[in-house]
Amino acid sequence: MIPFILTVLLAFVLYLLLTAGSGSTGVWAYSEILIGLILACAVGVVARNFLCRHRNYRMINPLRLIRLCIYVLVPFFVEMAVANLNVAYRVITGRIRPGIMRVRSDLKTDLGTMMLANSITLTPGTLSVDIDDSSGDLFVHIINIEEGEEQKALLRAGELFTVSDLAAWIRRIAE
Amino acid sequence: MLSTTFHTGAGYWNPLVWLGVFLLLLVLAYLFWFRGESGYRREGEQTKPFLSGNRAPARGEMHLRASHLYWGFTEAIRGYYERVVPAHTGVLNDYLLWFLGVMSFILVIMVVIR
Amino acid sequence: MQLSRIVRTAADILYPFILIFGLYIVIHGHLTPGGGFQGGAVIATGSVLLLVAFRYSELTGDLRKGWMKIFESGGLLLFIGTALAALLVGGVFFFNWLANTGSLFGIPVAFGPNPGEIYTAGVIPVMNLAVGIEVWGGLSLIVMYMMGDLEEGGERS
Amino acid sequence: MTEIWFIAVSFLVAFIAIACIRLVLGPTPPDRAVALDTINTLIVATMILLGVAYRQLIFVDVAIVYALLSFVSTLYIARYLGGEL
Amino acid sequence: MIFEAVAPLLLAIGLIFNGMGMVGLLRFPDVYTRLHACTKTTTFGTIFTSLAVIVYAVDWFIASGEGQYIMLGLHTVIAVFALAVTNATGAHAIARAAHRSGVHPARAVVDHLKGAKQ
Amino acid sequence: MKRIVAAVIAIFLLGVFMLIAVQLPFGRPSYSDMDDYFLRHGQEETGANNICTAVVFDYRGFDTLGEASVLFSAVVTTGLIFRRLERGD
Amino acid sequence: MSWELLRLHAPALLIAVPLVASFAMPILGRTKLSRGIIALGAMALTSCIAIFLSYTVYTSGVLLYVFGAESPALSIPPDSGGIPIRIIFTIDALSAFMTLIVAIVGFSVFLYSMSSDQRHTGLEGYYTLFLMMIAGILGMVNTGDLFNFFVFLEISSLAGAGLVAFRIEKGKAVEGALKFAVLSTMGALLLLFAVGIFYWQYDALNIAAIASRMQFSLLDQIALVMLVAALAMKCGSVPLHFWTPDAYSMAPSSVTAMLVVSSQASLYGLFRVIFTLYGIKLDWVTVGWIVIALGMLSMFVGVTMAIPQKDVKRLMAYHAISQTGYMLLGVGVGIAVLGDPASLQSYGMAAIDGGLFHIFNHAMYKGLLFLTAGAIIYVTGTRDMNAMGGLGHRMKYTMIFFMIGALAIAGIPPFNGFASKLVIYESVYRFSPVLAIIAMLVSILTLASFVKVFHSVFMGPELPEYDTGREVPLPMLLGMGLLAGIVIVIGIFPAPFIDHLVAPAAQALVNQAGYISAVAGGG
Amino acid sequence: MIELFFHLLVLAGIVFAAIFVYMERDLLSAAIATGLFSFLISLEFYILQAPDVAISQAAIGAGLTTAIFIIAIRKVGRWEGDER
Amino acid sequence: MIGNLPLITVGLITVIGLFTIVSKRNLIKILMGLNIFEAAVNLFLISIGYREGGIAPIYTNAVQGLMVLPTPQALTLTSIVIGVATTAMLLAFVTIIYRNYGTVDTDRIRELRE
Repeated sequence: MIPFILTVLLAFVLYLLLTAGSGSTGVWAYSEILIGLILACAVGVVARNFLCRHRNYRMINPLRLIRLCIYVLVPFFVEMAVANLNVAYRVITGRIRPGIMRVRSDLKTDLGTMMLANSITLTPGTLSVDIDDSSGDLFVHIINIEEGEEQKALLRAGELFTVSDLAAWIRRIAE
Repeated sequence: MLSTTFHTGAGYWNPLVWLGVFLLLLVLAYLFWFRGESGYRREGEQTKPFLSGNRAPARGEMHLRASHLYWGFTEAIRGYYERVVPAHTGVLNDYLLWFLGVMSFILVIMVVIR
Repeated sequence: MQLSRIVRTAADILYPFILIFGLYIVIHGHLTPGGGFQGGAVIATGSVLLLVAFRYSELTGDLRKGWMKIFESGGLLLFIGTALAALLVGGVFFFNWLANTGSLFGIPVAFGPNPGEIYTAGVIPVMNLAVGIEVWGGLSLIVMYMMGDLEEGGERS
Repeated sequence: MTEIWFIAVSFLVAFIAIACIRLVLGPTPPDRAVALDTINTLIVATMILLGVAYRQLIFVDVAIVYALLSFVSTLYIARYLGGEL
Repeated sequence: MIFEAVAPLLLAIGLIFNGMGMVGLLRFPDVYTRLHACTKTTTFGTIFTSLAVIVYAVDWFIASGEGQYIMLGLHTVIAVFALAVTNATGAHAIARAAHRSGVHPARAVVDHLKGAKQ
Repeated sequence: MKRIVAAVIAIFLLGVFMLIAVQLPFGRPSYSDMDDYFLRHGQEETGANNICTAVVFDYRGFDTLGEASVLFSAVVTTGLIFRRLERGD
Repeated sequence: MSWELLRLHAPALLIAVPLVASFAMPILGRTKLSRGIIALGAMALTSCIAIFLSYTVYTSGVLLYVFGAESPALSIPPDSGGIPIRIIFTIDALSAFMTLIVAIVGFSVFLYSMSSDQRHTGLEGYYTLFLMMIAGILGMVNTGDLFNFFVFLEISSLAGAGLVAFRIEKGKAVEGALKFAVLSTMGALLLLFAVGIFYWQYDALNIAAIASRMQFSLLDQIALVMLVAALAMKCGSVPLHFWTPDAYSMAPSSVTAMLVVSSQASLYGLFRVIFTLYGIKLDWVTVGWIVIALGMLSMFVGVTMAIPQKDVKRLMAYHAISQTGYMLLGVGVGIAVLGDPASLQSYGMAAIDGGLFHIFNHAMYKGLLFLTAGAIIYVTGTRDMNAMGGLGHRMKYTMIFFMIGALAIAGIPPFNGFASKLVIYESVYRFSPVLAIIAMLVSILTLASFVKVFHSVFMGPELPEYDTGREVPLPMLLGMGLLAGIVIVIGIFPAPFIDHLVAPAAQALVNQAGYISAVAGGG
Repeated sequence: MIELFFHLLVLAGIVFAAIFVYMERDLLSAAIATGLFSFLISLEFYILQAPDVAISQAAIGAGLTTAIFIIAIRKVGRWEGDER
Repeated sequence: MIGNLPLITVGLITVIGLFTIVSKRNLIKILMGLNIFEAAVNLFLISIGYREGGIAPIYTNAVQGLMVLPTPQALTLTSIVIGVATTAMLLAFVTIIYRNYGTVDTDRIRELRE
């Protein structure tokens, strides 16, 4: 039951976002809200087992959602800007020293791992290549490994980022 | 109302007349058959084929199979068959090429030449 | 073997999104670009995404061929039934018997550019929904048949 | 004012052309898949900008469809390349 | 109008980053580095070009008050979010597939994954 | 031999299609009576703002039925030829 | 539903009934009983509606049905520039004639299929596709809209390809289906291209509307070539016939009988395009000779290729090609004299009559022959004629039906093949004696090859491998018997048939102005 | 004028992709190029003011056609001249 | 002439598609050619419906102005669906053929010939 309600809620919010601005007086027309509810119920029936595959309801907590929004807007965006400047620099100079390193993340949930991997992919000089299914370690392709770094057997996830520790943020959001 | 006479523009045709003639022929045939010898025996040595003492072929071997027929005909226009049969290659590309080729040919006739 | 955990989680999260977006396209077919076929194809692509992210045998509980067949046939029957219903109200096959009647989906629409109202256009939204369901079932079934055949080893049974 | 959008779109289409070159040159299929992925992203950007440039605001829906679905073909290619299909 | 001042700037930033990505796509030696170049830069560039659109939408909404501009802005945001998630995941999938299909990083100083698989 | 024939046909057809392309003025349809009717009356007759959908589902709804049938028959065919042969034959 | 309402909406129900049955089949057709009831019931209902519709059209003239309008006859709304904007079914005598063929053959084939195909799996899909194909053919012959014609052509092609591939245990069946489907798709796409050209020039999709504005410009000529090539390919005329024997021989026999009708619906499309769409504005001598050339080639190559065949269904498929040649020849002569009223009156109409009459006769006897071939294969399990023999001892009814069909196809009186061939010979002789003589020669060769089939399948001593064989079940015999009865009846009473069914159809085909005014006058 | 420029580029890309599909012997690359072809055709539909068709082509070309092509290629082998 | 660019593209890719269909031996490649041809026909239909300076035929939030022709778009939608149905069915056929013949080379898929 809980998965159903969650999926319906998510779908309904998405539907409202999609149809915002439809009403002539308010933001939403009444007809849109009614139809949106019906469609969201349909989606809930079909997709409930996918969205809540592990019956993990941490993300309902509004605090976490607010943190997610802040995370996306501030540290993540800053990291992305740095990443792009970094790539621009590499493109122009051609100075690269690539390699694939093992990164320990200590994240348990699938959602957290996914967010970390995607953050790694979109942030400076790193690209998640593979994941070790048993330990949850990520294998990260790093475009420019500092001298001496390659000797380490393991990197901490926080070391990959330049401005702030995104791994810690994600732990606070998803775990 | 259900007239069987059928005017074709150049003449006419009536299947009933034809059937009548056909029946007449049947009657004639029956008459010939009726006047035949009645002492013919269906079973016995009389009907067995005699092949100079060789073994008579079995039931199945006696049957004239399909590919034995019209050997002469196909042999007579062999040149034609040697051209036409290989054209049916069974290759999909050739079929498509024929299609486009014929289309181009008709295009040439219709649009370019005319 | 299948794709990594990351992709599977992403697929799980994207699936409801694709679904609701496809339904949005279907139901807004008479107002915005899209319609039954496009929305149905989008939803079907959601199923295709699941089929690529997971193994076919993992999905048999949630994505069944039998259900898809029923969706397909049911959508088409709804479609042709809507069209045939016009005969009962005195129109012709495919007559738009709901439009401009003021009832469900029958609000008259103002001429010219306007923001649009979802309860207009008569049988068109109904038909959109029917075709959407049909296309969802049909296109999902095609990929399911092919993936199912692939995972069974493709040998002759 | 609409000129800006068209100029931006022209640049983006030129970038698509560059990515097409990589798609043709790419020595291995993964390279081509990368180029395809890039082209998808660029086409989404192009579509958003063009919708505004034509002043047809509802055209953005097409871009969302694109953004969501172009990913699927990438995944199929990836799964095939990884020998997992 | 805010729009006329800001939009060219945002568009220019987006286009510059996109262009960098394209140069990287042509110049870099192997799949992984190319992925670095184009995934990040095109996502980032698209965010900026879309920001221009959002600024446009906000501007016109303030000017005219029509609901359609809200819709434009929100749809653009949704498109960009979808793009970010799918791009990152797709890049990961391609990188993983490339490594599994035997493309090893060129000029690599270290490859832990290769060792881990054996 | 076959390739030469194919190439000749392809070049000829290229000429024909180029002829078609040059003959038709792009962007300026010569007649548009039927479509102008749709654009003028489509909205009030069907109540749909999207004239394209109005054409697909109302004016030419029968085509859409046929199209859906084509998809249906393709799906049924796919199911048929991937079926299991259990009994006999 | 009152009688008047049925009369009004018969064209819609004609398509809707098989489609509804087909859509419901995957859900409801799980058991043998429900499957049989749905399939046979829907087909019987469709046949009844079709016969009723044909009767209406023959008695009261062209019937219009405008889909989606407020009333079925509202073809041209005011303010649309004189163009019909909706899809219109324009059912004139020729369409009614073709509808009749579909109804008769379809019903017999379904009856036959009730027992012949029960050994296979996947039967609900089989009947789904079968009903879909019948709906497609009915749509093709009744529609008055070019794009709608394309859609129904695709329906019948795809469903036909699916049915050809039905017996997947032989890889060959899928091969035949693939060739059929690829070629059909190509043809259909070229047809769509031609539709695009028409749309560009005249902004219309209705056949009558295009015909009334036709100028026969350069683009129209190119479009004509595309249409002729595509439809000639679909109807299986030499040298575009290559898919025909592959598809016909590999399909289940009941399907093959229907594929023949499908080909003839394409033939109908070809004639419709030439006569109604282009009509007198056409370059009639060139087009007529092209059609005649296709017909002659089909006749001769078809029959000569049939003679050395060993596969019984392949042989019959080549004969189908050869018989298609007769139709093309007859109507081609009509086209070649289209612009010359004197010749048209004196022998052109007779030639067209003959060609159309032959379509009907061919559908009947070729359907019958394919069904008997299916019965033979049902009993023997092989299709190789070298392995057959002596079946006449056990399958007496099948032998009689085969004999009727073979004599009819060879043009032996008093069966129906003779009547139509006679008309064709006489009218073609007045156009060009050489053609008529070749046609007669082909007829003789046809007889020869069927004598071969008859001898090698039914005659001879009983072969030991078929000792357990027996007569086929009753529904199959009923299906064949229906067709055989029609063959005999038409053979004996050709005159009323020609006068009341074929001549109006031929008139409707030639009468372009009537077709146009029927559509234009509807609103 | 500037519209003509990117229109020209898109059309050139379409032709280019079609030629690449013809030339390439690796079926997987050809399938990728078919995907590219679909995308560019879809963009062209968009430019020609047909958003309905563009959505349809995007959903079909981006998601389904490429997917079923790749499944089929997985079954029949990747190289054009490859034989078993 | 220069304005006819989409139509010229239609001509070019039509011929490329046809040539692929005719000259390639691999069935998958043939289907790709068929896909290209289909796309060409669709593009042709859309091109003939375009009006210079027109906007999409959707009244929702549109600016006032000339609209492009809606009917070709409807036709193209139908044609796209038919195209994907055909492609899917043919690919299924190809896989079955590969299972039975062990090849997708048209030169060797010719059990049915003559």
